[in-house]
Amino acid sequence: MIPLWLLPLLPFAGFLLCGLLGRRLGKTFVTVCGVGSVALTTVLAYARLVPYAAGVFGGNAAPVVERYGSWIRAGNVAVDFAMRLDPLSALMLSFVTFVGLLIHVYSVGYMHAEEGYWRYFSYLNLFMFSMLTLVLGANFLILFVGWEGVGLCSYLLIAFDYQKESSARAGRKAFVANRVGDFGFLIGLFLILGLFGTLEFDRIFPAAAAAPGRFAPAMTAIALCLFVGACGKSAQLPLYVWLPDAMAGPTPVSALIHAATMVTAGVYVVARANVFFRLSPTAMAVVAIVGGATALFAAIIGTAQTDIKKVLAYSTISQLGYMFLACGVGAFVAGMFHVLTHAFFKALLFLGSGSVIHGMGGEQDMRRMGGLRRALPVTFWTFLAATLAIAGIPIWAGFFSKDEILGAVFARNPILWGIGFLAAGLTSFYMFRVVYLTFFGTFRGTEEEKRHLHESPPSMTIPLVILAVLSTAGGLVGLPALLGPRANLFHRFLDPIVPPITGGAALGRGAQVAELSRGTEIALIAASVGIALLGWIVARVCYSGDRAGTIPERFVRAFPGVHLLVSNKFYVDELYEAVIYRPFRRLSRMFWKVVDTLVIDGLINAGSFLVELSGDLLRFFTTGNVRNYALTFLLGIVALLAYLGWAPR
Amino acid sequence: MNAARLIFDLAGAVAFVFAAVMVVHRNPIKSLLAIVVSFFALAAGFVLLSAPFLAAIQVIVYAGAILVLFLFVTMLLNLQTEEETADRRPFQKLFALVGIVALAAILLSDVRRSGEITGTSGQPPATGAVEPLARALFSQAALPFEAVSVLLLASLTGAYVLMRRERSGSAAP
Amino acid sequence: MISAALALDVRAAVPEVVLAGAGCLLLLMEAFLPATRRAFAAISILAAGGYMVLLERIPGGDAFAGTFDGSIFARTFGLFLGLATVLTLLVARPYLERAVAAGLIASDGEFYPLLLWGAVGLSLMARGLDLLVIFLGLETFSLCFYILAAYFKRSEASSEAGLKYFLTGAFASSFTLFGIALIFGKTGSTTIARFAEAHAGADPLLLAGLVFLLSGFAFKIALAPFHAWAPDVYAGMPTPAVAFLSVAPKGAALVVLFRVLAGLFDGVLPGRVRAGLAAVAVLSMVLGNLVALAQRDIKRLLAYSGIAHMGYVAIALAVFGRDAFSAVLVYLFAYALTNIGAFACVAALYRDETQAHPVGLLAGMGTRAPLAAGVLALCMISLAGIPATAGFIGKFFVFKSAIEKDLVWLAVVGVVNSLVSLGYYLRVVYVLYMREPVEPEAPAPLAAESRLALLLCGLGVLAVGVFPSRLWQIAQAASRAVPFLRP
Amino acid sequence: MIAIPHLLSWLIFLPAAGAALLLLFPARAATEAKTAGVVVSLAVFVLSLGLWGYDPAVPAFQFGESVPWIPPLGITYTVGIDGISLLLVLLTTLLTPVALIFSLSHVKENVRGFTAAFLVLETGMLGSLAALDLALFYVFWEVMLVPMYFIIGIWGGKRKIYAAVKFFLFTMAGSLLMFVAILYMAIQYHRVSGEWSFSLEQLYPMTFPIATQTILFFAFAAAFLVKVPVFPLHTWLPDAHTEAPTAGSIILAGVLLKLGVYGYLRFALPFFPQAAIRFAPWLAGLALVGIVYGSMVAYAQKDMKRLVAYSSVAHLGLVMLGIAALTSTSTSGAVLQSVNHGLSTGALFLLVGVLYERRHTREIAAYGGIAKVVPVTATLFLIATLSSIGLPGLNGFVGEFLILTGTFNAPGVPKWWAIVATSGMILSAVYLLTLVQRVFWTPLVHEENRSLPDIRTSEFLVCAALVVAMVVIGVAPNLFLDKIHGSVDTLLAFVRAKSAAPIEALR
Amino acid sequence: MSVPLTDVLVVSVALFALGLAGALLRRNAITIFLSIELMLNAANLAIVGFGAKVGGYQGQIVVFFAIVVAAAEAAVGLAIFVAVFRHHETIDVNKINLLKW
Repeated sequence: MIPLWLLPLLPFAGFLLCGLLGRRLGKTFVTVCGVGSVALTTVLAYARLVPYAAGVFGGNAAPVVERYGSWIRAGNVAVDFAMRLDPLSALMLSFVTFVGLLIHVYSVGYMHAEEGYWRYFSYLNLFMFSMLTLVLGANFLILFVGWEGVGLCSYLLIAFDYQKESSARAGRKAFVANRVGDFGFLIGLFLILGLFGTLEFDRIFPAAAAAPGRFAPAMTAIALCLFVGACGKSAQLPLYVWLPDAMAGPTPVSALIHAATMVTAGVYVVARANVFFRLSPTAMAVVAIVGGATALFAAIIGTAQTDIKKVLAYSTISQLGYMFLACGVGAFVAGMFHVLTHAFFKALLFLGSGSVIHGMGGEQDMRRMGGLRRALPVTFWTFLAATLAIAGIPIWAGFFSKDEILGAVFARNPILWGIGFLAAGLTSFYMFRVVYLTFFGTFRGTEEEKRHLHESPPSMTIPLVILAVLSTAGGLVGLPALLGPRANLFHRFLDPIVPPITGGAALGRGAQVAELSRGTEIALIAASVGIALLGWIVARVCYSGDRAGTIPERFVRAFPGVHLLVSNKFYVDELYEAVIYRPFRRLSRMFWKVVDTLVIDGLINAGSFLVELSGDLLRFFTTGNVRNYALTFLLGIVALLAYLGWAPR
Repeated sequence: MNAARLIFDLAGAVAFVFAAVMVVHRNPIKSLLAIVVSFFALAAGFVLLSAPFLAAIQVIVYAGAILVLFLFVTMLLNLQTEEETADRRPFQKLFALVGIVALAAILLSDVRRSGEITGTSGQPPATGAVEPLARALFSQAALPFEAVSVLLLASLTGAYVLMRRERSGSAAP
Repeated sequence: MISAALALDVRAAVPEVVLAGAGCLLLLMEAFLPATRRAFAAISILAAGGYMVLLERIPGGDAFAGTFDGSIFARTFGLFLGLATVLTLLVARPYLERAVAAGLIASDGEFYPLLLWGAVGLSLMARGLDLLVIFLGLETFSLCFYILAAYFKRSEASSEAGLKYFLTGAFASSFTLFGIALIFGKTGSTTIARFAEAHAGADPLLLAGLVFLLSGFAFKIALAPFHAWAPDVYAGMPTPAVAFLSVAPKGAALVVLFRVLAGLFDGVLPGRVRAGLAAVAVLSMVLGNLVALAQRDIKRLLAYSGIAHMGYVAIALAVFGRDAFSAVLVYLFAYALTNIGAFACVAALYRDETQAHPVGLLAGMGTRAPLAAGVLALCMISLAGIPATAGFIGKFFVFKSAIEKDLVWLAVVGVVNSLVSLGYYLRVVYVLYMREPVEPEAPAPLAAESRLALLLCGLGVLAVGVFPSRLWQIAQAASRAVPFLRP
Repeated sequence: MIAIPHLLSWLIFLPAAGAALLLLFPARAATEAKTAGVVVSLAVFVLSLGLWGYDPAVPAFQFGESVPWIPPLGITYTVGIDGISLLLVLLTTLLTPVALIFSLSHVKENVRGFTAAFLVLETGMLGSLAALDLALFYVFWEVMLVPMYFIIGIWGGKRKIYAAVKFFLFTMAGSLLMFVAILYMAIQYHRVSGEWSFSLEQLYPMTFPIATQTILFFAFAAAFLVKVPVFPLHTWLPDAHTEAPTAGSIILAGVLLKLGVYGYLRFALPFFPQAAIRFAPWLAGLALVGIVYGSMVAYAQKDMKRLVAYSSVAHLGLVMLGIAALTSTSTSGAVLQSVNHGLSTGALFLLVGVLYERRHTREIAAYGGIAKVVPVTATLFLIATLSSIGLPGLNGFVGEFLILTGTFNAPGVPKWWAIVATSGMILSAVYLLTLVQRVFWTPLVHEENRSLPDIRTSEFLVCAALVVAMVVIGVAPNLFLDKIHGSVDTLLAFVRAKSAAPIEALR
Repeated sequence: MSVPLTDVLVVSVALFALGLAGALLRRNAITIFLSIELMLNAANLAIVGFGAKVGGYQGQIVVFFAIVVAAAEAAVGLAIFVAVFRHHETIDVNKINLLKW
């Protein structure tokens, strides 16, 4: 039996080796340590997972908690080093390790020219360590260690090219935005600690579940605090602003951290704490609304981006919105299912775009691409698969997860369903837009770029293929319910830990859950497939064939304002700059110059000045003339005499 | 109203008047002569207060030795009358007068308010006789005598040190 | 019978006789064997030592019909006086040698006798139990120091100092004498022990006399508003003489004040008197510290700092009682070590005596004259009352006595003032160590005596600062021997 | 571990002895003086490890010694340590050699004096941490000022004299009132018991009427809060830190500030519980202002050292908040956090010093993009920063978490205290990461920076020592917390008992 | 037949006040010193007066020594004046203020 602590520690060892020795011992060493450690982890992880999963399907889903002694012990706080394996963490573990491994391999090819190679892999390993800690932690504080750790790594990796002003800024922006989330997260932890006296999952959740009446009142606060944290990490409104900038980092990083794994940590936490969320309809409502809003909002922005990675970034935000929407309506499992499929196809999309950028020699602007499908066949086909998946075309993975979510949402609230439905259409539109702009039509780049065009090395293409397979077939683990109750392996796996909602808490609406009739389900499926196809067609019309681009231009000429607004991302960054950053800078400066220097020091210096001054004036009583001295003497005596003579006895 | 008091008051008046002359007169020599007179008058007062020995000392030492010394130095430095450039020190003058008047007033009022002397050391009232004074002087005042010897020696040395012209390494006067 | 009593009395006065005699001897040697001048300092130190030793041998109890103190207190004060004298002499020898070389004086021969006689005067003041003796002691000391003030005849400043000191001094002593007159008149005696019998405590004339007497001694202590002479005189007077003047007479005068007040009021101060003294204390502290901040000449600075310090001591005077007096004694010892040490450094660090002593000239001395600068810094820290130095111990006991008598506010005023005083003490320190030198060349190497004096002061300051118990016990024993003082 | 007799006295007086010894060296013998200083301080550090034998199971002062010092006033030389002082003592003995070793290559003129001053300073610090007699404590407390005054004033920067005097006057202003208060208490004790004593064990049980207590409390608080420093008494700190030589800043930030915290815990709190509790909200208020205000002002700075200095204001605000909350958790956290701050800020000052010694400017604008040139320095700086902004796994997080959660869940304490304080976590990230970005990242514009030499071995070693300490505390905080919280609980229990009411009731 | 104490004291106070006036208002050092001598005499007079009331000779003894002191002071004082005069060619105290502030 492999101990759980080994899984994070292997990458950590890799981190230390690469970080301390990598610079001297060279690339091969780094590759071996960096990729090797993760590979080993993956193997060990699956060696541990497979039997456990078998157990779960065999009906024994009891979580395994391993304790390695106390970490913090003071006053009424006691936290253990402890790791936990249960279906939820098992699920995360499975794809984090696997996708992580693929991306490590991919990076070997992608980063081969980078002189910071060693630094890159040490950071990447550190990230694996943090992510695994996050996933496996058996209490909120260990989870928080990983939580902050992944934040740190994304900070370091976004700013990997720290000599670029933009990268450095983006890194800081990411960290601070995450800190804002963590602020809420920590408050949540304090509340939990105050309420339950512990942070151990296997103590607090059963307690809460056992006595809902007792704990429900406090739950809204706790759940919302945790959700603030989730918003920061998973780039939801209003804290999403860091994710687009995060694209400054190397593309594999975007794939791993900002698409597949880290950003889904928020969803993971919500699912992990589903017990709490169930107890607070308000919180659920907030989650659902924020999720839905983000999904639509980001999708709209995505339609107008020209930087291929930016499009993917906003699509990520939008997909994450989907996941929260699912959680918000109580369909935690559906949310996690989307996490899984999204991990595959979004990673694939990013890696594909990476391959494209690699081929283009660093160019990211789609307006300078086109017709690449001949030059980069593998990339093209895999990218297409991913696109079909995210667009929700049947059989491909995305279809199943997205469809399940929309179904659940419709069951709760048609309005939210409408939002999700619209977003789905937009998604397929902007994704196919990318496909057409990039791979079809004629090449719009420079000549020498054209000459430079080439398919990526196998170390990069193999991961693409693997992921393509997964994004195509991966959905099969969660066949819709209408194919029979036991068809959905995913539910059978997760339900023990995330039981389906009984008694409609979500959106506080009707006590009973509206079970969808077969008819409605089929209708919904048809609808979502339809909107996806519609999006595809619109994209085809606009961006392919001989009249490519004319319709969009006409649209822009028709509604210049709208286009300006959308292509500038609704000016949110500018808004923050005006409302938060600038006032903050001004105020800080004011505090320093006015309060500190002027007021406080001013008062003190004024005081000392007065003392000095009085001394300077008093000294002139010593005139140097003896007669004055004699006079003061006399007056002194007179004063004393007068006082003694007339003072009360 | 006895004769002694009358004479004493007269003497006091004389002393006061001539002292006043000393204070106001610009010519130092004349001031000196004025104060000599006023000291003589005080000597008379001493006699009436049954201290004839002190009266003698007052005349011989004070009016005699000390003031002559003053006269001597004044001549030596041939100080003329204070130059007419009257010193512009209104505040000094003002506060001085105020202070002096206040002091005098307070003292006089104290004199009035003060009670009779108590606890006299049951000694016999002093007569004019010098002999018991001498005895007292040499018995009770042995220590003051020792002290005064040092005092005089010091003043002697001091006068010599300060007055001698430099470049005369040693040699007593 | 008389002669027998007299013989006994004379034995009580032997220490002073020795000092005075040594003075005369030196005077004669100066006159007839000028070649022996180099030995004068040594002889004087011997005399001072003899004075201290012989004090241990005097018959206990009063002498001269209760007008002369022979108690343990006399011995304690003798220690203080002897210490001050010896330190001064150590500083004086090389200093005067330089002065002679610089042609400021023809000979330093008379300096030593005058200093010794001055010490005799102070000894009489402190030991005297009769106003007449005290007055004569006071005058003896004053005369000697009028002369020493003007000692550098070639220096305009010095003779001006002499003039000012003399005129103000004579002025003050006429008040003293008038005060004696009134007290004598109201109590029928000049002997302190007999004051109580008169029960004239609240008589206006008596209080007036007390004020006159007090002003006379406050003048010697340089308490505001009777302080005005001090800065000028300190500035013009030869530094070693200042060192002595800034310490010894203040001690003697304080002793007299305690004795007289205790005798007049039988150990319990009337509220008004206490208030008056407190007022004087506060005035001295505030004025001294504020004006010291504005001083640029270190001798004047030390003069004002002295005024402020006597303000702290005056707190104890206002508090009154045995503990207060013990506190004063401790303070005096500490102050003697510190202040004489400071002036010793001044004497060692400044070259030209005819000029002023601006603090600025000390710049860079920290590296050029490490010992002198170090001791000066230490003395400043001690004057500022930082712990582990003598100065702190003095303040400690004074403030303690104040708080014990529920005069917390006086203690608070005291500490606030010592905060202000930090301003100028620290300035001296940083000029010493943190400024680039301005003087072209380093000061002359220290003579052995100066070095010894500096070490004595420095180590003394630290020793008292770290182990004050013995001193405190001595002070307590001494204060128990002072009649009419209440616990 | 073998027990060394009189261990504490050895620790306290060994440095002083070393300093005295140094003065016998010829003034020119610079290297000898340096080595001697380093050797002595290291010896002290090694000795101090003997204190690790402190047994938390016994909630009392240990390694105690007591001999009469000034018998007529019952003043004794009484020393001893408990969980609260233990770590601070170790911190002191660790940071002094760190500072001295760093200075090895950087202090040029009058090395002898410099080293001596540092050793005397160490004696002062250890003495005040170990003293269990008010008079003794006060003596050590003031003795610390003098060497620090010289260190800033002689070896400092451009405005050194202003800074030195400001430092001295500020701290003195505080402690003089405490001096009067100490006297008053001893005299009260004398009145009631008829005997003199300044020792804590005698004076602790004394209770004063609330009016008196308030005044005395303020007198003590003045001394300690200036030292901490709490807003608005903090303005001496930036000047002192900025002008002081690097080593001085390390000690100043690392230890001296903590003495304020320590003094508050050891004296102000147990002597005057009611007053302390009554004014706890005010203290907390000032602490919160300190956190937010300090962070913002830090963000506005253009001078690296000033920035770090203001960050100290913010961090110690958090510590004081933990104390004001008066819960076992938060107070233990506060004690641990003051050690953490000593390590992280010490390291930050050290590294700023490394840059300063090479470039001779503290202007942030003069750097930029030098991570390429000095990668090791950059890495160490980043680690120190992360520790300072409380990244889990490093020391800062443990302290902050305990303080915050302790405060948040303290009975009778408004929740918003902790909430506002937690925002400091965001702010610290803002200004410190901005510093990292502006100094080490972004394009390298200044030519003169291209040739900056990287950190020296000696510098690297001492800095690495600090980093190791950070990691150890971050990963295994219990090693230290177990020593701390016993004493903290005893203290709080005493406070509760003496104030004769549950703390929350008095709020 | 004797002199009432009050008269003595009044005269003495009057003389003392006059002396003060001289000391404070005149500039010539010698005159100032003379005024101070006058103050001393006033004190002497008071003592003698009191002595006559108290009885015994203590008063006269004090005055005796006071006169001696006055003589000594005169010697020293005048010597100092001469020394000062050698520097300043005057003993006008208004003109002698090199040391001040």
